Amino acid sequence: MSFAKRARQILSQNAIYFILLVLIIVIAFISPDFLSWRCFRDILLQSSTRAIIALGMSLVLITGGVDLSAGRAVGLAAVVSASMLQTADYARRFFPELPQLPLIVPILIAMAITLLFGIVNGVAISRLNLPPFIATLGSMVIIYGANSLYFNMPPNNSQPIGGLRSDFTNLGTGYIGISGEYSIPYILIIALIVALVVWVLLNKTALGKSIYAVGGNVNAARVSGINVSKVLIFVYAFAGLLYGLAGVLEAARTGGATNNYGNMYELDAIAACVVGGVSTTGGIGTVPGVLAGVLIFGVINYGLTFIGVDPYWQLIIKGLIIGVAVALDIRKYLAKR
Amino acid sequence: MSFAKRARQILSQNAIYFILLVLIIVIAFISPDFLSWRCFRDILLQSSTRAIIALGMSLVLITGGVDLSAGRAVGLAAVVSASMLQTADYARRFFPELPQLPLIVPILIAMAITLLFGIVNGVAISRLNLPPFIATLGSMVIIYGANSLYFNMPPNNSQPIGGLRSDFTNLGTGYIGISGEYSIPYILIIALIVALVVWVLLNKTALGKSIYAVGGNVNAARVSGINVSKVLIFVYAFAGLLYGLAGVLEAARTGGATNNYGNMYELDAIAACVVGGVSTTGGIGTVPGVLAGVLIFGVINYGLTFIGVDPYWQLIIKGLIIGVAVALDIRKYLAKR
Amino acid sequence: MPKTEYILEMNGITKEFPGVKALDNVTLKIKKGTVHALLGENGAGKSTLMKCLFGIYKPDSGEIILDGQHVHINSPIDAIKLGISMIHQELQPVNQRNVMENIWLGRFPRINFGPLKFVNHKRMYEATKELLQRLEIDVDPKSIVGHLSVSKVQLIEIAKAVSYNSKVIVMDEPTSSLTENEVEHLFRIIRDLKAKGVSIIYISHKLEEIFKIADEVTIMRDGKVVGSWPISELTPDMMIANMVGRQMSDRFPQKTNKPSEVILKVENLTSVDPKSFKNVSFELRKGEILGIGGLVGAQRTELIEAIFGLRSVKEGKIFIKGKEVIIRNPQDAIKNKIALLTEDRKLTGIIPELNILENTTLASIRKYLNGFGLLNDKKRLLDTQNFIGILRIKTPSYKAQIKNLSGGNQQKVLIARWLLTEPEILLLDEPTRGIDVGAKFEIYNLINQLATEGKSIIMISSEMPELLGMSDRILVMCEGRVSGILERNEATEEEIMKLATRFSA
Amino acid sequence: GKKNTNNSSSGTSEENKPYIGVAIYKFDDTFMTGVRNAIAKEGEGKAKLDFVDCQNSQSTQNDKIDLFITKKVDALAINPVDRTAAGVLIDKAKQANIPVVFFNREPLPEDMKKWDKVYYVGAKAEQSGTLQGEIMAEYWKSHPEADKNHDGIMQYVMITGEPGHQDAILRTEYSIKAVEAAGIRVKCLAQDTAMWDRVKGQEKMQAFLASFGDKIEAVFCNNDDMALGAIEALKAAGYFKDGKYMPVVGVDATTPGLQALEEGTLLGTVLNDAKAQGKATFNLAYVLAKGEKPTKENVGFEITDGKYIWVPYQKVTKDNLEEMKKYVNE
Ligand SMILES: Nc1ncnc2c1ncn2[C@@H]1O[C@H](COP(=O)(O)OP(=O)(O)OP(=O)(O)O)[C@@H](O)[C@H]1O
Ligand SMILES: Nc1ncnc2c1ncn2[C@@H]1O[C@H](COP(=O)(O)OP(=O)(O)OP(=O)(O)O)[C@@H](O)[C@H]1O
Ligand SMILES: OC[C@H]1O[C@@H](O)[C@H](O)[C@@H](O)[C@H]1O
Ligand SMILES: [Mg+2]
Ligand SMILES: [Mg+2]
Repeated sequence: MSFAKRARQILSQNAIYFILLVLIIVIAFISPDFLSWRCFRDILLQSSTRAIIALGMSLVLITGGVDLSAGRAVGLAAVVSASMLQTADYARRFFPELPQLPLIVPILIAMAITLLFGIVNGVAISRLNLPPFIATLGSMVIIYGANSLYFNMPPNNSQPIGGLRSDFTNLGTGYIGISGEYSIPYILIIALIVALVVWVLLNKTALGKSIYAVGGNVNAARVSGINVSKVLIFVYAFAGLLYGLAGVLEAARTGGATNNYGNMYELDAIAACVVGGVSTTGGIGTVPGVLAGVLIFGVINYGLTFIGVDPYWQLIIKGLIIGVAVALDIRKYLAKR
Repeated sequence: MSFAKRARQILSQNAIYFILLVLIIVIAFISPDFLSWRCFRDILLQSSTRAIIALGMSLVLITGGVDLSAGRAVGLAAVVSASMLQTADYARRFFPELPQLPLIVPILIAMAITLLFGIVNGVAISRLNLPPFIATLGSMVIIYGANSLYFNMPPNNSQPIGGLRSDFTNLGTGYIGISGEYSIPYILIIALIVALVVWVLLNKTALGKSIYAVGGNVNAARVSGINVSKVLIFVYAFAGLLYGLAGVLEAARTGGATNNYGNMYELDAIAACVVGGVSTTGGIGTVPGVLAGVLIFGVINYGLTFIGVDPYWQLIIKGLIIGVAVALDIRKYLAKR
Repeated sequence: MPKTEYILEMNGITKEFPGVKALDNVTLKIKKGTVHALLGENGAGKSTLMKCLFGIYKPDSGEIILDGQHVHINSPIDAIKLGISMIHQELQPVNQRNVMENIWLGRFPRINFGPLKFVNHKRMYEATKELLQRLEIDVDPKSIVGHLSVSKVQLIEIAKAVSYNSKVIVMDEPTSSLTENEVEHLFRIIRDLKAKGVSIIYISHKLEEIFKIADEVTIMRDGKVVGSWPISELTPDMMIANMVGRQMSDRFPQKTNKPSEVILKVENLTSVDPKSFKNVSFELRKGEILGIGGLVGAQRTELIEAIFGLRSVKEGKIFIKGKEVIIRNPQDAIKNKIALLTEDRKLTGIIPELNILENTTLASIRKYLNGFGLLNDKKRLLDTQNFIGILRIKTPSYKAQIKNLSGGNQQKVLIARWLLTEPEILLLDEPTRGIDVGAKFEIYNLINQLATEGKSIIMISSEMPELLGMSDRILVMCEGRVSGILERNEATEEEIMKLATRFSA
Repeated sequence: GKKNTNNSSSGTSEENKPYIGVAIYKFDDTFMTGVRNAIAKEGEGKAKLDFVDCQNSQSTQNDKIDLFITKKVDALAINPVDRTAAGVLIDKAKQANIPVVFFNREPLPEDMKKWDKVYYVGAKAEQSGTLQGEIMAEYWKSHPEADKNHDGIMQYVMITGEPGHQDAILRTEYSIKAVEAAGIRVKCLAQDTAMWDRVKGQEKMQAFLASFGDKIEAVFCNNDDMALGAIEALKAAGYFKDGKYMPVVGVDATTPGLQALEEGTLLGTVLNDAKAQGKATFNLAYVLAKGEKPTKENVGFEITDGKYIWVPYQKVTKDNLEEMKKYVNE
């Protein structure tokens, strides 16, 4: 193959990464200050919880499903964890009498709850044969309702939950390593670990391959002896767990929580996945692609504000970039005819 | 076939209509006042614009696509039409110098604009091969941005548009026929006409059959001589037109408009369609089903408030009803093993 | 329990679908180490019976005895565990994934770290390589299945079924996408398996194959078993008579068509894809049946899809009735009264969720529009019913979703679809794939009759007898080029094979 | 950081102007749009202002604040999404030594105490509830026919804003308290949220009307948008003509709200003074950005406890309508 041809092929196979690069270059061209570790760290930090959610969503999408309950699950985990991690002297505690719990306990409780909702999604889809759209639409509404009821319990009565313990908020805002500019946020490290785990799952384990197979051709998976229900339940449950983790980190990062947390995150997550090359019809998707998708949104959101674009024009530019990025990326799938 | 068997079959083939009936009966049982023309008219009225949007969405879903821009298109049409239909003496007119236009002109302008965006969606999907999710996500964001820029133009500066002409608001709130209780809202009549048009389109025209074919198996449709691009562009454009109509009616009905109108309506519309038996993977869906889906949501939303259920519990009950309704309905498609 | 001579017994299996009794008290007994052919018309219930065996369907009643033991098979997992594997009539690949993942799906070689089960990629690759080598299948274990040709996919399904080391292998029309060479190849594999004591249930509509490979035969009709025989006791005519329930003297109808003037002329047609067809020229006469032979990969499909406007050409001209025509898409083709029955009915043929009426009238929908641009459903229904009758499509009603028909009957619906467009030139790509002998004869009759009426037909076929029995001339392709055109009287199997490999290394 | 080094694209005169980052909880909120416009107007020519839309998400707001800090703004003006989350924002600002003015949603007192360069501009939500209640109570007393069933009890329905929103909770509570304080007995027939939204307000009111009909004697709404929705529903049910009337009160005094008041459909509303809030917010941030100490003189508003600027609510009824219209629409 000639060099030019090879270069073109590499370019088209990796369009999404080049788009990311081009975006960064364009923004840096307009505002050179953009090229600083500081800015990149901001973007990575902002993309961390989103990446965790998107990774969960990507598993669901690869099975050919969709999970509309993601955002509300994030909100539930944020409220539940925050409600049990307030300082002892805070004036309006959610549980006035609650003793100081080890940090991990409320976090695990929050994640266990979203895991449970994930299992319910998986069972509804695999056993009751509900379309994923409907099953998760139902649970989206139910989770929000449940979260609101919890949030509305006296004495809290729907007050935003504040006064979070510093060991908790530190998880969301703390850094590791060299102090000052050149430090790495914990939350970024957590996101990277999650990405690694999902990557190993998808590429190195039997379960991961089954996930692709279920999404690629469910009948093939079934007649090959794969327990499709088990795979689906696992995926929705695992995704639920990740949403829970993301919710906990959102509360820690912002130092508060309300029942409105996580609203619409599912749409962002799906969009990041699809931009990152995950197919909504199942069977296709990679972890690096998802991360690139998340980062593209991160760079757009941050970069456009950074160079001072009017928020409404930001929307229009963002819409166009999404379209163009995917139009370029999609070309690798178009069969030559 | 035995009578019992036949009855069971009819029941399972028409589950969604029975669910609607059961819902009404349950609510009426709790609160007998519910069984009045008054209440039904309210529900029909509230469901009218939603039905128009859902009908547009159903066409898109039948082709195997999805249209996330629906809600924002509704908002755009509401703002555009309202901005040109204020009374001459209103203190803060959007266009202070605008002469009194014939009612139909601004309405057509608003619908033409959403039609145009629909065409853009269709072209992006059929010619640039963008996945519908991405193409319409992009246009959703762009439409909202454009609407906000318009809405923010001086002298309006993002103030809600009020002071609408009474001939316009009358379109949204007026009634036909016997005055008082036993009258039929215009808006309901418009929705019924739209339903009829869509029904004829889907069942009695070659284009309608092509829409099902494209959604059912796009390759087979292409080989059978169907111009797939043309069909897709038509569908997204027609859907855009319907969103525009719905937006105009929303403004007329509520007597005002802001750029936030229509927010998230796409989700409601998709949900109503899917509950009404439209498949998100394409090729399946009927007009009566869509109307039943819209009405189920209408009855839930209205009925639960009517009998005074706590708003948060409303959410939980709504989620459960969606799940149960579809779980029952879906059984007709389940291949017997 | 005493061991019997049968490895597998299915007794009194009954299975009903809404409106159809697909299996009615069916009994099937398979001996160890034999090839047992299961024959019957389209819709006779063969696949359904096998799906009951494999746990895909749950029979309404009946019992299964495997190796002398009563077994309950509730899912494919159970079947696989019990030592049954199956090549499905509808191919079941995961197109997005590679060959080795497809083969070892559900039982990947693994390395376990406690509860963590990692896939052993190296072992999987080697095992695949070894398997494919042993079966002499030339495919890279790492190639993506969706990029392979139908026949390669078919071979991989065969390899997969073999790799389970099962006691019983069900093969539901394994050769429907294979050429003669590959069929021979499959038979070598089957003989090998037999020698190892494996039993094979073999379903096919190609009777030649049955006589070559089967030891015993069970024939089904309308969901019931007609009988079982050792192959030695059967003649082709008996077989056919038992399948279709009436006597059939000939396999091919008497030719009655008279080719006349040239209607289609293809000149120097070359694909944009350098690997595809090039410099193809030929003529087709009015009332002629032109067969196209060649090996899989000879680009026959690409060629006729290009004529139909589905693929782009770099150069070349197409003339119809002496006038040059430009065909950019199927609409243009249909306007020029060309019809194309595609090779892959699932991918490019049926609209699975739609009913027979809609599927039948899809390509000709415009002719049912009345003065208001609305559809005349009465006329549509009439035409559809008419074809259900003519082609003997087995269905409870025109309202049945096409996906619930047996494969052969789906094919008939697609033929009806194209006949309703009233074409002058019919391009038929493997038109009798998966069609039973009775129906085949009907389709041959139909093709013959159409040609007699003055329609012109191009028929791609990988079945030699069909090419020889039906064609007026046979065009043979090799590696994208025309390697020769044979007149009916000079055509033989040997001659065709020679041309089909003419440019091969 | 006094000098803004980031704004390389703009002219030299811009460069010396203080740079203020303004984060709004959500752009498409009617009332906050008024505040935003007022800030922009006030700041014109004086400072470089960057507005960001936090889309009703606290985490987006945190992201935007990080960005502002990276861009080294001279002062932050923040309309928090979640008021309890102000603590983390204050920590961030303190670390970067950038003064902060919060507005419209009040951070918790303990968070306000974290640093001396933290300020708040806002109104006391209780007050808006109280004023709303007083308008209703006055009407009730001067119109005996308002007690439709003559039982001496005000049967009312309440349409609330977003659950958990401070304004929603306090308005709901204090409006009724004010009615009771006027010696009127009340009975709540129904209460439901319409999320500050006009369309939802209309639909909730429709359902209330269907289930209670003429039993309803008064309608309280947490803001004008919802009140306007409720009025549309009432109109459709035959109110506001042929002598059929229903007292409806709202909060905000938006332009369409005042229009309704003029038409006689809205009984009264409470001016939530977007202009003054915007002006105070900008002035405070501007003074802080220049590194000066805010005083009543250089800000133009009374500063309470060294940290708070309270912008009062005002009753709006037919009596002062003209005056208010001029103020709001100028
Ligand atoms: N899932 C189903 N739902 C309804 N009817 C079905 C279903 N599957 C099969 N049938 C019907 O059962 C009958 C037997 O079908 P089957 O597929 O077993 O035939 P076959 O003998 O394999 O035919 P072919 O040779 O065409 O493959 C047919 O009439 C078919 O329409
Ligand atoms: N590189 C490829 N990628 C995807 N599909 C391919 C490729 N090459 C061939 N195919 C498909 O495989 C099928 C058979 O290939 P081809 O056209 O080369 O053989 P053929 O001689 O037409 O075979 P047949 O006798 O089965 O019609 C065709 O449907 C073709 O579209
Ligand atoms: O936070 C948003 C809300 O703020 C209130 O002060 C206002 O009255 C409401 O209309 C709404 O804008
Ligand atoms: Mg079969
Ligand atoms: Mg009273």
